[in-house]
Amino acid sequence: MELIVSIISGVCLLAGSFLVLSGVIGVIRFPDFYTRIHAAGVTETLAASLILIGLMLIAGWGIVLLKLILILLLVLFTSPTASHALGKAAWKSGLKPTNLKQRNEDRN
Amino acid sequence: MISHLPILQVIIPLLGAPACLLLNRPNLAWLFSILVSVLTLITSIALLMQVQAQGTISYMLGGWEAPWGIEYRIDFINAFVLVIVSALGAITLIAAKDGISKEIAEPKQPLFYVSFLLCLAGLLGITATGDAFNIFVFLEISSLATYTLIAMGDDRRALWSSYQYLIVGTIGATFILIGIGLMYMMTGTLNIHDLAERLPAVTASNAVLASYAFILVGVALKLALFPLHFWLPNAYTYAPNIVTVFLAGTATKVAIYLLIRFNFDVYEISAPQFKYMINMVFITLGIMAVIIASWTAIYQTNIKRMLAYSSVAQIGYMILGFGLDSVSGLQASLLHLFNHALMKGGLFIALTAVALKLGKVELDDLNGLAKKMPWTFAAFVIGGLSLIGVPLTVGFVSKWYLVVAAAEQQQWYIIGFVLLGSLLAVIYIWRVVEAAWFKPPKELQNAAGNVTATTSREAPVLILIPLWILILANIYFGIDTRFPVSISQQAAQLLFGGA
Amino acid sequence: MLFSIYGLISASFFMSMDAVDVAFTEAAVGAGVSPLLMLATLASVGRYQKKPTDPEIPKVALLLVIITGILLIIGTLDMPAFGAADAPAHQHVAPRYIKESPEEIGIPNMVTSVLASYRAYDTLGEVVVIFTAGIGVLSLLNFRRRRRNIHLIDDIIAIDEHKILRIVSKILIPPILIFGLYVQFHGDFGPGGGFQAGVIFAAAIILYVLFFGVKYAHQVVNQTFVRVFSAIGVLLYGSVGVVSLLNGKNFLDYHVLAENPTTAQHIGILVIELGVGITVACVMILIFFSFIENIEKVIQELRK
Amino acid sequence: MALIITTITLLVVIALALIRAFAGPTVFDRILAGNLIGTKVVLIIAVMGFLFGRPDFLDVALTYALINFISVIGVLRFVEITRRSREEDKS
Repeated sequence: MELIVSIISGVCLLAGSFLVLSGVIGVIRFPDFYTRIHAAGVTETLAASLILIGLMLIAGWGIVLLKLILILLLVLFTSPTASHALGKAAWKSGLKPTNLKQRNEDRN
Repeated sequence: MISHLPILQVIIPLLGAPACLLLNRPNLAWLFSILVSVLTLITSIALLMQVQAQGTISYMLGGWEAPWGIEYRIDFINAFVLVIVSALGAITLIAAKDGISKEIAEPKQPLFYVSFLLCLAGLLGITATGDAFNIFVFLEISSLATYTLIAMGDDRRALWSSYQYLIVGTIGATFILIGIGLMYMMTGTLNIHDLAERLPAVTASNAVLASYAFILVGVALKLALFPLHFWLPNAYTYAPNIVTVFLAGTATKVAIYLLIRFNFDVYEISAPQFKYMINMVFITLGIMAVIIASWTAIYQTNIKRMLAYSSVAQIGYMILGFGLDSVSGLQASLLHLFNHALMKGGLFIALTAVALKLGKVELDDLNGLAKKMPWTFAAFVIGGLSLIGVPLTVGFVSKWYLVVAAAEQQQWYIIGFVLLGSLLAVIYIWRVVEAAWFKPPKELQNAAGNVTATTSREAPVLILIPLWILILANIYFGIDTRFPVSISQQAAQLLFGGA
Repeated sequence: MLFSIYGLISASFFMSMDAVDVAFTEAAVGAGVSPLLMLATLASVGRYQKKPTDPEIPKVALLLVIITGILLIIGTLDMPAFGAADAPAHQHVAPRYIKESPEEIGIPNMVTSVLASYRAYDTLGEVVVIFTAGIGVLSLLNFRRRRRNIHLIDDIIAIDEHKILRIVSKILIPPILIFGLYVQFHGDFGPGGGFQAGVIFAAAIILYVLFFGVKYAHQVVNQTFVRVFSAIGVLLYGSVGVVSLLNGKNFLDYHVLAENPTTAQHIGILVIELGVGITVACVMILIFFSFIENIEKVIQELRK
Repeated sequence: MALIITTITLLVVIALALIRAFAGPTVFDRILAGNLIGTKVVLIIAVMGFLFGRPDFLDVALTYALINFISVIGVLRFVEITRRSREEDKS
């Protein structure tokens, strides 16, 4: 039983790591702010949840679990909000998404 | 309560400051801070008497033993500096009211008194403590309060000079902190007494030398030692007048005390060549400070700035005595510390009175002013004589001891430079005296309405009283030299004998 | 923003050096509040900035930095290796803290027992430093007394209708405050204490101001309130010392507070941490309000 | 094992995000990177707490999560507010 739990937690952690990594690659590689925020915002919530769930599985019952749940809740609350606020602020400030078609044509 | 004097000394102003903030009425705050500072003065005098009676006092804060808890360690040197600082604090505050109500906007006046008390507490804390890190903490308090005080000056440039001082002061404080950290790394203790015992074991290491260098440079920045003095004239010139009085009398004194403490108590550099080199550096810097700063002072038209340069020169004298590295040299330094506080305090208060009348202290505006403000300018003349070092004033006493100390080591050229410094002092003091007493009053060409301000005669009593207290002290201690001489001698012997 | 990242990263650095309390402080101060305050400064002075005129100064500064760096490296060359058990720093004072503090103070978090009891006086000094900084900012910036009710900045805040953010922060603020209390009173057992709690509290208030405007925030905590309480925090801390003085013990000797020495230490630490928390929170809020008022002043001048 | 891999990945991610923070180009990109690093630091602290067997690290992680949010939002608001007052300045 313990083995199974630790395997599941390991899988969760690794999946989380993968998502985090893919997210940051997106943040670096993507052409403009809105695509970047897409890469970061979308992966972030799931990745954080997966990692925290992985930790919860090995934590066992107790105050540690409670704290992890609190962190998870907090992340679930704040990170989409922050992404939203960022996107909105950027939009309102007049930042326009890059027109990819346009750019490709320019390049050619 | 008697056994708690060391801590009362510091916490009275320290806790008085927030209490003062609660009052929030300028006059109430003023009265309250006078009460606080007078209590502090009484404590410090009682403390000095106690030290004279029973030797070094050690006070364990929180009841924890010395190297684990923080220790207050009062010996002759501390007690002496504590009296100087708290006395000047009390005297300045008495004189503060008129100047402050003119120079600082009303809602900010309580804040001024709060900062003043904090600065006082910080300086006293640096002096009283026997713990290296505690020194840093109180250094921060006093520095922050000082920046605030300077920035309150009504000239726009006060902000700039305060900022300049802030940068320099922060660098200095950081250096001191690095030095303390390195020392802790090498010895595992922060208590100064403990450090002094444990440092000789590791004194050959680079880390200790580096920490020595850091602390030396850090303190020298705070001290306005000659090449690092550039912040001082600006800070003194644009600060509110009263703040200049206080700073000139105390801040550099406490820095000198720190230098003495670290140099003679904590670090015992064993290699004689190294020690000789350090002393030579001190002597050279001291001489350069005396000559160059006095020379610069002659060319100043703003009298506050002139006296500020003169302060840099006086610091040079103290460093000179210090670099002689003998009991009598150190005694001369300590004496000058005391005496300089008296005379510069007096001179700057006199300037406060002038500034209260004129709004500024340019040399040209002083013409003939002595006839209108005879008491103020009589005080200025006596203070100036003292600064020059004329017999029967305190200035003579400390210079005499300095000359004797130099003669002891047959460093005749030092005597020459001291005399030259005095001559330069004669010139810059004479310019003021001449303008005030002997030149005809200048016709006031500004709008007729303003003339009334200058026709009123003498400075307010609240300024004259502290002014003349200081000036009379100048003469009294110049004639009856027993008190400062005996104490400074004991202190100097303690530093050399105890180390 | 880079500053805030620096704070975050250095905090994880402290973390890996096992200095949880330092990391905690860095997390709260370095990453959270200091960039906020810095930005507030920028917002209020940004329009006056000029290019530095003297090209010589950076060179001199660079030279100084290099000299200092060389000196530091020389100094650290023969320093004991990091983590070496025989380093003098681990030989003299520190072992006693580690050995005796559980018995003498009776709380598990040793950092707290050093800060709040063995070296409580230093901590008092630090609190006063913060208080002094608050006074400094107040005396430099806070010019206005009149026209309290006009809050131009509120208009600006109200223009952006961040509905989602408003709701989320409305939900978040109470838990943040409760968490602040937890940190405040949990300092004996885990990392935390008055400094961090104060900053968390202040951060919550700042968050509130950013979305709901100064007017509403002033209804909860106004300038006078913050001013008074920043002083009261220091006085509370000091009063513990005065109580021990009045009972004939040395300043800040907690043993007078109860019969049982560890209980006494507990009470003492709780009270002084409370004092620290109050002062820190109030000074942070005070500085923030002062900056806001300054920004308002700038806006007012512009409108004229 | 998985814990160690996760830690390393997170460290790499922070390093990569730093590139974005320095590269910009807009202020929002930097804030985004800051936010990203913030959440990653929260995770890394939590994971390291387990790695070292010191669960009190979680308190710090919790503080981080809070403070990170507040500071990101705060920075954002200041950017907006200064921008708006500057626009007023021009008009």
